[in-house]
Formats: sequence, structure tokens, C-alpha cells
Amino acid sequence: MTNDPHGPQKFIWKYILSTDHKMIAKQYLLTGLVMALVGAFTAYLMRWQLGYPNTNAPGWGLVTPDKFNMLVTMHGTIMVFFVGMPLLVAALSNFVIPLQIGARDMAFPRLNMLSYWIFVLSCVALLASFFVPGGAPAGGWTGYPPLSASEQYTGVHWGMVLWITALALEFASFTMGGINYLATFMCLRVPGMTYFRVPMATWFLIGASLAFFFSVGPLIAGAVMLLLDNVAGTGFYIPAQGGEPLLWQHLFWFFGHPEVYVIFLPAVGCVLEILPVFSRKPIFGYRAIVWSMGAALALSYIVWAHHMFISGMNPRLATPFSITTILISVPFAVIIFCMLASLRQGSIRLDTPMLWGLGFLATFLIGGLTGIFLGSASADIYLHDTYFVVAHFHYTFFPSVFFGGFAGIYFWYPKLFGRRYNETLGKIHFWMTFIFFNATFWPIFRVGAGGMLRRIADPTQYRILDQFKEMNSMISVAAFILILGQVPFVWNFFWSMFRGPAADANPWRAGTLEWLAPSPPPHGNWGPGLPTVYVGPYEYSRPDMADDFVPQYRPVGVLGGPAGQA
Amino acid sequence: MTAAPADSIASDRPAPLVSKVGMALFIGTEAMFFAGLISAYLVFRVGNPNWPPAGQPRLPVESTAFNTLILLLSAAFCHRAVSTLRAGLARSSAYWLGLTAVFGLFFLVLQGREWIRLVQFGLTLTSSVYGGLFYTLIGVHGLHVLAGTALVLYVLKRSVEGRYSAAYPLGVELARMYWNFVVALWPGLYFLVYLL
Amino acid sequence: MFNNLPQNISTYGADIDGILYLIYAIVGFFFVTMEGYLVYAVVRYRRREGVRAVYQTGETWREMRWVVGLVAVVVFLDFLIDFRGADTWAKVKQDFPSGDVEILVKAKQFAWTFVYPGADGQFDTKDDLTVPRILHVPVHRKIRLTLTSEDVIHSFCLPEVRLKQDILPGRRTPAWFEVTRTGTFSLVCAELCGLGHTKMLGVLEVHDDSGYERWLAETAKEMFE
Amino acid sequence: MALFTFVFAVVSPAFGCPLCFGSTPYELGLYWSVLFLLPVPFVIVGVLIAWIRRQSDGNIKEG
Repeated sequence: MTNDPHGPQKFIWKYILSTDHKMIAKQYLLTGLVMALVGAFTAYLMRWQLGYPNTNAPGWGLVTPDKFNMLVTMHGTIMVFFVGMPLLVAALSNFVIPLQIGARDMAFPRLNMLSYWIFVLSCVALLASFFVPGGAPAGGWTGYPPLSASEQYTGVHWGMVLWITALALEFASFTMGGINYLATFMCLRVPGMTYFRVPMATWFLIGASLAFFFSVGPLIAGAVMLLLDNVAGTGFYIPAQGGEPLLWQHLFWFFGHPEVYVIFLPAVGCVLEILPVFSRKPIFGYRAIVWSMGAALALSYIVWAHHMFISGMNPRLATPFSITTILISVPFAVIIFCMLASLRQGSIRLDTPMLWGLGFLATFLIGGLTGIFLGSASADIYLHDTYFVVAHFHYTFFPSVFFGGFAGIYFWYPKLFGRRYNETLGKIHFWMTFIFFNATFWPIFRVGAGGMLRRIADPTQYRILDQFKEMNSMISVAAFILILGQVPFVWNFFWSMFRGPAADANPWRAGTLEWLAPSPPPHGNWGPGLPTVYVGPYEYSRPDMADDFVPQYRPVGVLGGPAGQA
Repeated sequence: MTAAPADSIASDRPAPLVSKVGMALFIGTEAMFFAGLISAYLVFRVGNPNWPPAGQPRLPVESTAFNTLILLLSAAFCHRAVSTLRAGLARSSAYWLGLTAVFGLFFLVLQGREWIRLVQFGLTLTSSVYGGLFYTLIGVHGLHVLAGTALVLYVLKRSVEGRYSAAYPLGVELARMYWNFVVALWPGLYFLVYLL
Repeated sequence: MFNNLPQNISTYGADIDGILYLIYAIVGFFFVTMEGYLVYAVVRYRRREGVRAVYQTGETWREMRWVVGLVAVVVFLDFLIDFRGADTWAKVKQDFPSGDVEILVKAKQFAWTFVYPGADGQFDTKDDLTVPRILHVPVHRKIRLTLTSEDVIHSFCLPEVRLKQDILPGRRTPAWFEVTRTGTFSLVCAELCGLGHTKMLGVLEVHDDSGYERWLAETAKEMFE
Repeated sequence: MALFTFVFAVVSPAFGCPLCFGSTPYELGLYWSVLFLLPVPFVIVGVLIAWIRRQSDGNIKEG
């Protein structure tokens, strides 16, 4: 390493070019939260236009149709790739994986630092597209060509080029990250940390990296061709030049469905980590959950055409893809049943992380169940491209990124910063978010079922949507309050970082390894010697022990029970 | 695998297994990237009964076959570089590495010459999807050969500086992994693009 | 959730709505029971002094049996949905009946144009009728559409008919429907197609048989005189 | 592994079939492309796992 990790460090080495996985996690966390503000602002503008069509949005002005298309595109891109991925994949993986498996740092610390700075570069490239001539890309976050392949259709050239560049840089960054997480996981586990003693959060973060890893290649290939179409004048996607527009959808969704799991699995991992701690019970069906995750991953690679049911691909492909898609409900049913079973006969404490975890369970369930509508090809004939789809994926992404993400942030906050957050503010934040998230997106299901199409800039143009005028305004108001509801978090986050009461090493009395390290963990995490693991991660309330939990690092002789035998 | 290095922070040399796993994972994503490109190629190749399209030149099958041979030879040299190093012959290892790089560069030069001729015959990036695919797919592979050659040259430099030994052949081994991947791709691409 | 679907005016609309209601019933059952159990568990098993959680790992088949049972139910319902859905899908998108009326739909950035073959029943002849924006069709007749696009991907969507089909440029995409009721209905573009996407609206005008013939004759007269 | 086998046993025939329906070369192109891309991730993951196992053979202690 270039700098002495244990001596006093200069500002630049400590905060900017740090190779410490915990500092990089914090960098990702902050960057993701800042991007979330940008994403929230775009949501505000869109909701204003939909709730109060053709009036000036305070703080911006009139949202014209061209601006609306740009906002639609940027909102999707930012929220999925620049908020969800850094918060859930990068920040959590960086922080949690080494600590939970007992490593001192990532396998490749300098690559890790490089990965973060490439990510920053890609954020800059994406945001820059707002300011170049022609404006931001306006082809939807899915960027379907030919609309996105040529300037003549949208009037956007540089914005599009920057969009592709930003995505390419981001994927390069996350590929480096993914190599790090997977290699760390495979090679740096402490003695005793067998595969079936690995805590859930780490398993699911690794699952997310796997999902990302083997799906991103085809999208990069597609992006290279899209970039060439835009800058070099090739015609891969332009039928007039012999191209094939479906090719992009094919490559994009090949990545697109695993990408959903890239964002969703870490959230499930956090919640699975939190449930046993706050119900003082072992997680129910550890192995079943791990295998289900594997099955879901495998299935995620063979369902992508469900995004293309009515895209004009041969209709005979629809039924097999419909079957595989709906089959995905099976592994997730197992996981959710196991989560519910973990609560049964527990001793539940509703601290803030637990609230977020349960909130995730309650809301994500809706997202998962409504997915069955869209997995069915024939229901999709009507529902495709309506607000029903919008509501569905917000019910999957929002619980994942924000409920799951906040659960993780509150849960590990003492470990991240060495201080306690304010419990009351945390609960206010939760209830504001939970109530107004549902108030925002539940009506959107109804609006979608009523026939409102996504990505339309002005619902007053449509006769069938006249009945939804008030409902659209109500949704907008709920969305604005939802955004305002994040203020307690921002305050809590920064105030507690400096002024919160000091946290001890294991405030939640949890059994996994990260709670052995001091809060916050020093560079190198463990002091002179590495810990050794003796038992599974969730040994709570064992009847043969007086204490209500057995940490993984406590040698207790031979313990019975399947988790102990692994 | 459970035997973690005692302290990865204090160690200046990356642990061999971790680095190889990292390289293997990287090659995995690269393979998916090429799978995506090949998938795109298949859409057009299978989708068009007339291939190459009318008015577009045929590809130089024979000279590229020769070039394939060159690339395969370079992979064999690369293997020699590792096996001699493992046998403790660091100098001869450097010699084989040099030969690998030279053959890699030779492959690139020959490819470039063919490209110039093809452009003269009217096959350009924008002349048809055929041209676009050809230059994208083969060009991307060419970039990988270039990167591989750069990696081999870098390892060669370090080898000459005496940084590798039978006990620590990691850098050369990593270079070989990557070079093997790049070379192994080529016959597949050659078959798909030139012969099929 | 589905009590404000637009009115259904097509022969296969009821099938699609049937699938929606079927899934709604299944999903609704799971929603109520699972959310109900979640709330119940959180209330029932709140932390109380002196009560210890039960140690249960769920690693044995005995403990897992109810999960396995529920999953079997899920698999059964999945395939129920798949098979019901496959029939409807085949009806709407795969098995095209021979049409009583053939219409060519041309989409381009931000307008719909409809071409009727005219008296000779052939396209690309002199008596083709080209009509902007309004799609006129007779009621109770099988309408066979050929969808084409000049520039980008559009999506031909008739919400009341429950028909939606993306249109790929450079390709002729088939679609069909049969309407059961006369009147004026919506025709929209469902795929983001650029600046004027929102205003890419058309009208579906359903006539009775005599009204349709009359309209055809009048339009032909206007066009060729 | 059992699951992979299951998935392929059940699903692959379903995918194989559309091939015989694809009438125009245009449609065939996309089919082959889809068909090609379907197994690739599994093959790569399989190869990687096999490779890592071989690299670290004696070192693996868990099953």
C-alpha cells in the first residue's frame, strides 16, 4: 500500500484516496444519497406536471414535453443505476462483506478506490448531460432505439452520448467492484467461516454481484453498438440501414432482469440480517433461503423476454418466457415464507431498523405479487406500458433501495460512524415514508389499470383519463410529502454523525463478526489477530445457553443444531 | 480456500489465489461481453440469407487463417514462459515472453494491413451492417489483443527487472490467463465471421 | 383495483379481463393472508419480560413442511395462471383469423394514418383510401391490421379493445380485433416515441355495417373527385 | 445443481420448439441469438466454479 495504514494520515489519503473499504463505503453512500436528491427533484417535477398539468412547477418553471421526456429518462437512470447500485451494491458490499467474513480489507484495495472514482466520473458525465446543447437524453431509461440511436428522432445528440458513456463508466466501475467482492468472499474468509456460516447479508450481496457480473457483458456490447450508431453513423439499430431495433431490447433486458436482483437481493440480505437480531430467533430455513437465492439467480437469466412480450418479437416465444417468469415466484415465496416464519414465536423489538425491515416486507410483497400480473403474457397485453407497470416496479425498487437501504443504514449506523442515531427521528422518518409511499403508489395501480400510459407528459390529452384528474393531484401531493419526509433522515444522518451519543461495539447484541470490531472499526478492522468463527451467524435464544445469543467468534465447544454443524 | 493470508494489509505482494480468482472473474465478464456481441452478430448473420450482402467484399479467409496460426503460436510461447519460469529459468522465461509479445504485435499488424485493403474495397463501418459488425467484433477483439500485448510487455519489463521467480511467478501466470482468453476467443470469432 | 378498467368492447377483451381477475383473486388471497400474518406476528410476539424466543432453525423437513406445502400451492397456481394465460395469448396474438376487413396502419412521429384497400381489395393500387387519425371500422367484423412504422418504435394501443402491439420500423406486424359495440373510442401510442408522444392520438370510430359502407363510399367520393 | 438440471430439463424443450415455427430468416436470427445467449451465463459460471475448485483443490475443506 502506498500509505502507512496505521499512522496518522493526511486528509487526502484518509478521505479522498482512501483504500480502506469502510471509507469507500461511506463515499459510495454519500454519493448515492446526493444522486437520490437529484432523482427526487426529477420526480417532483414530473409529478407536478402530472398532478397540475401545464402550470409552472415552483422552483423550475413549465415542464414542457421535451423536458418531460428528459426527466423521465434521467429519473429512471439515476434512481436505478446511480442510487440503487451505489447504495445497495457498492456501499453495503464494501462495508459489510469484509467485516462479516472477517477480512481486514477488500482483496484489491486500490482497485476498490479506482472503482469509486470511476463511479464519480460517471456521475459527473451523467449530470453533465443536463447542460450540453440539446439537453439530457430523452429516449426513456431503457433507451429503445431507433429513438435513442439517432439525433434526428429526439434532437438530442450529446446528451445521448454522455448517457451511454456514463453507463459504460459505471459498469466498468461496478465490474471492478464485483471482482473485489467476489474474490474477497471466496478467498479471505477467516478460519471457521464456512459457506454455510456466512451471514445472510453477505450471501445476498454476493448474489447481487453474481447477478450483475454475468449479465452486464451483453449490455456493454449493446451499448458499444448504440454508441457507434450515435457517433460513427453505423446502423445496428436503424432499420433503414439494415439494423434491428429488437436487438437492443434483447441485450438490454438480458441485463435488465438480473439488474432488478442486483438491487433487490442486497435489500433482502439486510432484512434477513435484521429479522433475527430484533426477534431474537435464528433465521428460519437458512439453507433453504440460500438455495432459493441461487435458484432465483439462475431463473433471472432466462426470463428477460417478458419485457418484450408485445414488442413484436415472435409471439410464440411469449408462453415459455411467461412460464419461467411466473416460476420465479417459487424461490421468492420460499424466502418470504421463511422471513415470516422467523418472526413466529420470537421476541420482537420494534427499533428503527426492524421497522424498516418489516416495512420492506410489507411493501415488497405487493411489488412481488403484482409482478405476477405482468409476468403473464396475456395480462400484459392490456397492462404493458401503463402506470400499473410503473406502480409495480416502484413497489419493487422503492422498498429495495429505500426501505431495505434505510434498514441497512440504520442498522449499521453505529458501526459506520461510531455514534447512535436519534431513535425518534428514525421512527418519524419511517412512518412518513411508509404512509406516503403507499399513498403515492397504491393509487397509481388504479390509475394504471384505468388505462393511463407511462411516459405521457400531459394526461389531460386523454379522454379515458378524465376520471383520474383528482387522483393524479392527490398522488402528486403524496409524492411531495414523501420527498419532504426524508428531511428528518438527512438531519438525523448528519447531526448524529457528529453529535450522536457514542455507540459501543455491539449495540444490538448481534452475533455476526462485524459487531466484534470496535465502532467505528479502525483500518485493518481486527487489531493484531484475526477472529476465528465457531458457530453459525444466528444462534439466538438457544435453550441450552443462559445468554440469549452466541456470537460467531465465541468458542463454545461443540454445539448441536444444524447451523452449528455446517 | 479457508486459509486466509495472515494479514493482507501488511503484505505488499497480493496473494496468488486471490489475484487469479480476480482475473478469472474479469475474464468471465469479458466472455459475457463477447457473448453479447456474438449474439448480436447471430441476429444479422442468421437473419440475412445473403451474406455478405451484395456489393460488399468477401473477407480474406486465407491470410487470416495464417494469422490465426500466429496467434495460436504466441499462446504456446506464453505457456513456455510460465513453465520455464516455474522451472527456475527466469531469463529464458523473459525470452519467451518477448516472443509472445512480438507475435501478438505481428498479428495486429497483419490484421491492420487486411483492414486497409478491405476499406479500399469499400467495406467500412457505415457501408452496411455487415461492415459495422465486422469492424466492431474484430476491432474489439483487436483491442483486446492490444491490451493483452501491453500486459505481456509490462510483465516482460518486470521480468527483466528480476521481479519474478519460480517461487513467485504470479504476474506471468496472470498475463498468461488473459492471453489465453484472448487467443482462445479468436478461432471462434474466425469461424463465425470469416468461415460461416 | 380493477373496478375502473375502461369498458370492454372487443370479443377477446373479456378473456383478458378474466385473466386479470383470476390473478387478482389469487394474489389478493396471498396479500391478505401474508400481510395479515405479518401484522399478527408483530403484535402477538412483541417482546415481553420473561418470555424467551423459541429456538427454531427451520433446517429439518418437519419444520419446513408447511413452507413446502405452501410452495406446492404456489406452483399449482402458477401453472394455472400460465395455462389460462397461454390460451388467451394464443387467441389474441398467435392464431389470426382471416379478416373481414384489412387495414394498413402507418405510424410515424406523431401521427397515425390508415390505409383501406378500396373496392378492389388490394393494397398499393390506385383506389386505396388514405385516412388520417381516425380508424373507421364496422362492428362485429374481424378487423385484420398490418402495422408499420416509418421512423421509431410506436405502439398501437386501443385500451377499450384491450389491444396493444408495438410497431417496429422496417417490419410488418400483424394484429386483429373484433368490436362488439358502435361508438367512438380511444386510440393511443403506448411507446415513448419522442417529443410529441403524448399527442400522438387517434380515434377508433365503430360504425354499424350500413354506416361503414356509407362512410367508405363518401370517403372514396371525396378522395377521387 | 439439481435445480439447474430441473430448469434446463423443463424449460429447454419449450425454447427449442419455437425454432421450428420461425418461418422467415429474419425471425430465425433473433431465435438463434436468444438461444445462444440463454446457456452462456451458466456455462461460464460452471467453468469458473470448476476452475476455482481445481486451483484450490486440497484447500477446500467444506462441502
